[in-house]
Amino acid sequence: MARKASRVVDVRQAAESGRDILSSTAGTLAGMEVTLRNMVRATVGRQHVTIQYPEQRKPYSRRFRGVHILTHRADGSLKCTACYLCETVCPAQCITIEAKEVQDPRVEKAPSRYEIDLSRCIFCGFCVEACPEEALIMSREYDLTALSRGPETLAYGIDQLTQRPEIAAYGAGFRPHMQYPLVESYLPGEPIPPREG
Amino acid sequence: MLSEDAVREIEAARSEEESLRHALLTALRVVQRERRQVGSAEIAYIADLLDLSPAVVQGVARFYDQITQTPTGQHVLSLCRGISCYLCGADDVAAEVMEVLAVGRGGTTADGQFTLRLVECIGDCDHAPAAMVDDRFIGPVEGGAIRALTRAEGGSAWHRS
Amino acid sequence: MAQILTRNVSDPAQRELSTALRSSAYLGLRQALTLPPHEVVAEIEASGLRGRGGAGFPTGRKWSFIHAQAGQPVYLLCNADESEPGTFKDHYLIERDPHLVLEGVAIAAYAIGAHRAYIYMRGEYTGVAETLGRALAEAIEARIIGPNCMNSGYDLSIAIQLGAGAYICGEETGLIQSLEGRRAYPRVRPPFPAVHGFLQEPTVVNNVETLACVARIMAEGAQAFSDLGTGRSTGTKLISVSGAVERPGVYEVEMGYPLMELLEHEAGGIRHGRKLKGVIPGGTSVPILTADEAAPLTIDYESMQGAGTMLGSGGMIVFDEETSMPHALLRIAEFYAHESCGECTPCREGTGWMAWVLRRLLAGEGRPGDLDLLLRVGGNIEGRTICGLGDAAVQPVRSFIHKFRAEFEALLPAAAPREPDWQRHGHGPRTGRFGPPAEEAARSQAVDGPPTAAL
Amino acid sequence: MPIVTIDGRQVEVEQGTSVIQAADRLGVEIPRFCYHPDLRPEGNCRMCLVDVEGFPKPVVACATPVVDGMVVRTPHESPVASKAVNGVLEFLLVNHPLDCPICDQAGECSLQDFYMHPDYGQHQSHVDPVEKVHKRKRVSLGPRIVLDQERCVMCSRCVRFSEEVSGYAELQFVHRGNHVELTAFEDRALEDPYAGNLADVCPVGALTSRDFRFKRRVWHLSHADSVCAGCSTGCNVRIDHFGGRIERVVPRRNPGVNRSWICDEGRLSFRALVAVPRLMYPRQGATELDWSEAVALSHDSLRAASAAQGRPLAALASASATNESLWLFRQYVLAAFPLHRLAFRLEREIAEVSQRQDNLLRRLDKHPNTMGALHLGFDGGEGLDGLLALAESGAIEGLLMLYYPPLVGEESKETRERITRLLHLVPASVVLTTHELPYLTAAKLLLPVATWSEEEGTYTNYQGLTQHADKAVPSRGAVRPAVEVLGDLWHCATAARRQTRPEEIFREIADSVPVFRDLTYASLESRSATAYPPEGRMHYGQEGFAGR
Repeated sequence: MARKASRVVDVRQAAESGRDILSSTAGTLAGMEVTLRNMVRATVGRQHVTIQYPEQRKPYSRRFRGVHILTHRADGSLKCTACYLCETVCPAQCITIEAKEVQDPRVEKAPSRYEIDLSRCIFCGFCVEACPEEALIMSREYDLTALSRGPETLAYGIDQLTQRPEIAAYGAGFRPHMQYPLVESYLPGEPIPPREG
Repeated sequence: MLSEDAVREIEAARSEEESLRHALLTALRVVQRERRQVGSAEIAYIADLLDLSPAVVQGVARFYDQITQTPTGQHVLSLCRGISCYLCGADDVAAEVMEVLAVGRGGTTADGQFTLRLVECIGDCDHAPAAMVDDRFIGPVEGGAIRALTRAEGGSAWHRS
Repeated sequence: MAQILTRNVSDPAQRELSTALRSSAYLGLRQALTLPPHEVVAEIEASGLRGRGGAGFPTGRKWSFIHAQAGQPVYLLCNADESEPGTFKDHYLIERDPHLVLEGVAIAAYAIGAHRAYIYMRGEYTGVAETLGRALAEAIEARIIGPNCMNSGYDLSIAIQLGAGAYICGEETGLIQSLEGRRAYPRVRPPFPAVHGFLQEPTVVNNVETLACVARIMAEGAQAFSDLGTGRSTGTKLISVSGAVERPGVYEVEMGYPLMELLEHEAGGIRHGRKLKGVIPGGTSVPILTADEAAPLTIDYESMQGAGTMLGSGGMIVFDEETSMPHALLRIAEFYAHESCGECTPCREGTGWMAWVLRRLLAGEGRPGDLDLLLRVGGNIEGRTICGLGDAAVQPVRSFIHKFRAEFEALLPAAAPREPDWQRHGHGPRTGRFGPPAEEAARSQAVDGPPTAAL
Repeated sequence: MPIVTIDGRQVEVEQGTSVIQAADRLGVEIPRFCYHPDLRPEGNCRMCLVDVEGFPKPVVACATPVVDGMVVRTPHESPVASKAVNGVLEFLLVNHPLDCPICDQAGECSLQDFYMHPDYGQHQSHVDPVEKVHKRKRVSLGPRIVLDQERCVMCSRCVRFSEEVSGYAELQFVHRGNHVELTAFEDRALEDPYAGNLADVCPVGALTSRDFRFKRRVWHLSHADSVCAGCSTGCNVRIDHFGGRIERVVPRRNPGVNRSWICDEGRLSFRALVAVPRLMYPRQGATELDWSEAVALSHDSLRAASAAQGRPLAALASASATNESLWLFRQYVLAAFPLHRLAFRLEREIAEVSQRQDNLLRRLDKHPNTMGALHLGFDGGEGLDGLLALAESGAIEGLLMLYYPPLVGEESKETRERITRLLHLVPASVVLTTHELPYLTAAKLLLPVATWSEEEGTYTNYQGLTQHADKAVPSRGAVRPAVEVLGDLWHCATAARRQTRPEEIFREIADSVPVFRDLTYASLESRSATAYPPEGRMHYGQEGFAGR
C-alpha cells in the first residue's frame, strides 16, 4: 500500500548524515533528566533511591494487602465464627475452614481449623471484605518466603495467623472501613482496654 | 398429689366432656387451686391423668395468666391496671400496696400470705380501682383498705353481698 | 328509660328461681318450645337483634347459617368471657339475673338444634359462675333445662366452663379452641364456626347480652323489641360506663339515646366537675371520640359508625381534661401486647413493638418519626391478622395519635436524635454517616501504627 | 372444576384447592412459612397474603379455597399484596437475631430468601438489636435436633408435624404475644423416630439437625436425587455431598411414597457406609489382584466348580442391589451356567418382612429392591436357606454372590452365620461386595463393588414402584459399580462386549420384562418426586458450589 513518502523518516540515513547529532543528543539527555538528577543526588548529595534490603525496608501503605491476621476478642478467643464467607468468596480457593461447637453462649461456633494456603493466595482481599466481623484482616507483611513450594510450608493455620511475630512488626494492613477503628477486634500483643462497667 | 375432691372434679369434667382433652382447662384450674401452681410435676401429673403429651399440657398451661409456674402465696391479690382503673388512680394504689406489702410485681410476701399480681382489666370497672383477693372482687380499693384487708384476710367480707 | 334486660336487677332475690318465675322468667323459652326452631330463628331475625359482643352481626342471620346433617351434633356456646377493657355488663347481668341468661341460652340452643350448650366465662368470674351455677342447678331441678325441657321433648344440657385468664378467649374461635383444651389460638376462616366449630361441628357463639335479648324477644315478641331503638339498631343496649365519671355503672339505654345525656345525667357527669376530654364508646378496641365529636352522637350502631367509631361492646370509657393521653394510650397498648396470643405474625410482633415505641416515647427517649412509625406499624397490622385483636389494637393507637397529636409531639425530642448505640458497638460502623469518636480514632492510630513500618 | 386466574395466568383445579396450591401448580411463587403441602394449613404466618379481586383486604392464599372465576394477584403483581407481605416480613424480623453467620439454615433460609426478594423484601430496619426480645438459644433436644428459640417464627410446622404426622406431640408453644417460645417439656430429648424431619420442615434456623451441625455451609453442597436404600419403602431423598463425602440426606417430596418425610434411620443410613472399612481391591485370600486378573479368575473358578462337574451354580444376589445389577447378574448366570440356582432371599421370615414397622414409613424388609428381584425372575422361595441345604448335601460347588450389607440395622446373627457356613461349604465362591465384612472372609474371591450413592440405578419399592437413584459420590480405591464387574464377567462367558451404562441396561430390562415395559430413565425422572418448594426457586444456591 502506497503511503506519502514525506512522512517516512529513514533513521539510518538520518544518523549517517550527522546533521542532527546535536539535537539528537539533547533529546537523549532530556530523556535522561530524572536519571541524571538522581545520579547526582546519590553521588554528590548521598541521597539514595534504592535501599539496603533487608537491612532497610520501605514503608508501605496502611491499606497494603499482606499476609492475613485473625483477630481476637478482648478475652483472647478468636473473633472468627467460622461463617465460611471468606472461603466462599475466595477466588483462589485457598481458604479451608472446619467448624466446631464452642461453649461460649454468645457465639456457639468457632473454627477448629482455619487454613490459608498462601502459596495459592492472590492477596485480592476479598476474604477480608467478606468478613462481617473484622475477624480476618490483612497485615502489611509483604516478604513472604519459604524454602519450598506447597502447602507444607505456606499453608498458615490458626497459630500462624494469630501469633506470628511479624504481625506486631509490620502492623495491620487492609480491611474495609479503614476510616473507622477496629471494633472489639484485637491483634496479638495489643493492650486491651478495661471493660466498662 | 391432689385431694380426692379435686380428682373427683377433674374426673367429672372428663366424663362429662366429649374427649379427654376438653377436661384440660378444668384440670389446670383445679390443680392451680389445690397446689397454687402448675409446675413441671403438676404438668406431668395432668398429662398422665388425661393421657396427653406433657408438652401439650405445658403449652396450654403456659397460655393462661391465672395458671402459674411457681407457687403463689396463700392468697392472690390482683390489682387491676386496666384503662378504667388507670383513670381512677390504679397506679397509685399499686405503688402503695407494693410498699405496704413490701413486694414487687408478681412477688409474694415474706410470710407467704399474699402474692401480688398486677392484672389487665378484670371486668369490674364500675368499682375502679378494682381488685380481687382470690376469686372475690374487693373494689374500689384504696391503699388503706388493702392495708386493713391484708391484716384481717380470711375474715373480710365481700363488699357486695 | 326503656328497661328490657335490667328490669329485675335491683332485686337480689331475682337470682332465685322462685322469684324469677314470678317476674315471668322462662316465659320466652316456653313460648319458643311451642314453635318449630326455624320460626324461632325467623322471630329473632324479625326483631333486628344484632350481636351485642362487639361486631354487631345480626343474630338471626348467624343462626340461619347452621345447616347440620341429620345426627350431626350442633353446639351453642355462650360467650361470657367479657374481657374487653371497660366492659362489665355481662358480669352485671349474670350476677343479677342469671335465669334470664340461661333462658336465652336455652332458646338459642333450641333454635339452632343444639343439645349441648356451654357458657364460657372468664376465669376472674368464679364468683359469678357460682351464682350462675346455682341458678342452673335450680332450673335443672325444676325440669326447665335438661332432658325433655319443660315437657317439650327437647333435650338440652348446659355446662359452665371457666377460663383461666386470656383476653383472646373472648374471640369466638379462640373460645372454641380454649374449650377444646387447646391454646386459645383463633382459627383461620374459612371454615367458619357455623360449619366447623367446636369439635369441628356446626357451632354458634353468642354473647351473654345477645342471649338475654333473645329471651326477652321470645317472651314479648319481636315487634315489641324492634319498636324500640332506631333504624337498624333495635332494642336497648347495656352500656358500661367507667373512668372519669361520678357514677360508673351499667346503664340500659334504648338505641338512639343521646350519648351526652347518658354521661351527664345517668352517670352523674364528669368527675370532680371537670370537663370531658374524650370518650371511648365501645371498649378499647374502637377509636376514641373527642368531646366535640361525642357531643352530637346517639348510642346506636349507625350513629357511631358515622362518627368513625363503633358501638362495640358498649364499654364506655370516659377521659377527663386532666388525663395524659399518651400515658393512657400506653396502658391500652400494653394491654394488647400482653394479650396478643402470639399466633399470627403481625399482631404478635406489632403489638409488642407499638408498646415498646410508646414506652420509649414516654421515657423521654423518643426519636423523630416515632409517631409515623407507630402509625405505619399499625397500618401493617390492620387487616392482616387472623382475628380481630390486631385491628382492635390498632384502633386506639391510630385514633389517639390523630386526635391528640399535639400531646404526643410534645414528647418528641426537640434536637436531632442521638445515634443509636448499635451503630457504634457490636457490629461495627457500616454506614459512612458518622465519624469515629476521638478516643477511638486515637486507638485506631495505635492499632494501625504510624504510616511507616517498624523494623 | 373451578378456573382461577393468578397473575394473569389461568389454571383449572379441583374443588377445594387452596389458592397457594393452584399457584404452586402454575409455578407462581407465593412466599410462605407456615404452609406445608403435607400439613394442615393454619394460616398463622400471614406471608402468603394475596390480593383477590372483590375482597376488601388481602387474604391468605394457604387457607382460601379457590372459587370459579377468582382473580388473584400475588405480591409480584399487586402493590397491595406486596406492601402487606413486606409488612409481615418486617414483623418477622423485628425480634429475629442477627445469627446468620453461625446459623446452619443460612443459604436455605426462607427469611433470607424472602428478605432479598425485590418484590416484597429489603425494607429498612427500624429496630435496634438491643430492643429485641431474647429467648433461649442452643437448646439440645436429644441426638437429632437443636432448638434456637430466638430464630423461631412461630409458623408451627414442627408442632403440627409432631401432632399430626408422627403423633409424638413433643413440641409446643408456651407463653403469649412476642414472648411465645417453642419448647419441649423440660427440654426432654425427642423420642420421635422421625424427629429429623423437624429440621427439614422448619423454614428458618430454629430447629437444626445436630448431625449436620456446623459441618458445611449449605451453599457448598452438591446434590444428587436418590432413593433411600434403608428399607423397602423407597423414600425419595436428596443426597447432599461435598468433596466426595456425603454430608446429609434429606427427603424429597413424593406424595405417593413418603410425602415429605423420611425416618431418622434412613436419614442417617449413609453413616453405615463408613462405619465398617470398605473393600478397596479385588482379593483372593490375602492377595490383592488387579481387575482383569480377578474377573478372569472368578469366571474360571466358577466354571470349573459347576459346569464341568455337571453341578448347578448357586447364584445369590442381595435384594439391596439395583435392578440393573440384578439383571446383569441374572444375564451372566444364564449365559455362563446352564445349570443354576438363582436366589435372593436372605431372611427366613418372608411373611414378617413384608409388613410395616410403624404407621408412617418404616417397613420391616430392610432391602430396597425385593420387588425388583421378584420381577426380574429371581426365585422368591428358595433363598439362602435353600442354597445352604443344597450345599450341605454337596449338590453345589460353585457360588456367585452379590452382597450388600443392610444400611439400616445389622444383618441378623443367624443370617451372618448361615452365610459364613455356605461360604465354607462351597469350594469355589466369588463374592461381589462393598465392605470388609468378617462373615464374608471365607469367600475364595472378593470383588469390591460400589455402594448405594456411588452408583446409578433403579429400585422397585414394596408398592412395585420403580424409582431412579442418581450417583452422588465417586468410589475410592479400585471399587467399581457392580454392573461393570458383571459386564466383564459376561464378556468372559460370551466373549462379547456389552453396554454397562445403567440407562442402557434399564432399556434392555424394559424391552424384556413386561412389568418394566415402556419405562425409561426419562419417564422415571418425570414421575418421581415433585420438587418442593415448587421449581426450586425458593432456595438460592441449589446448583451447589461450582468448581469444587
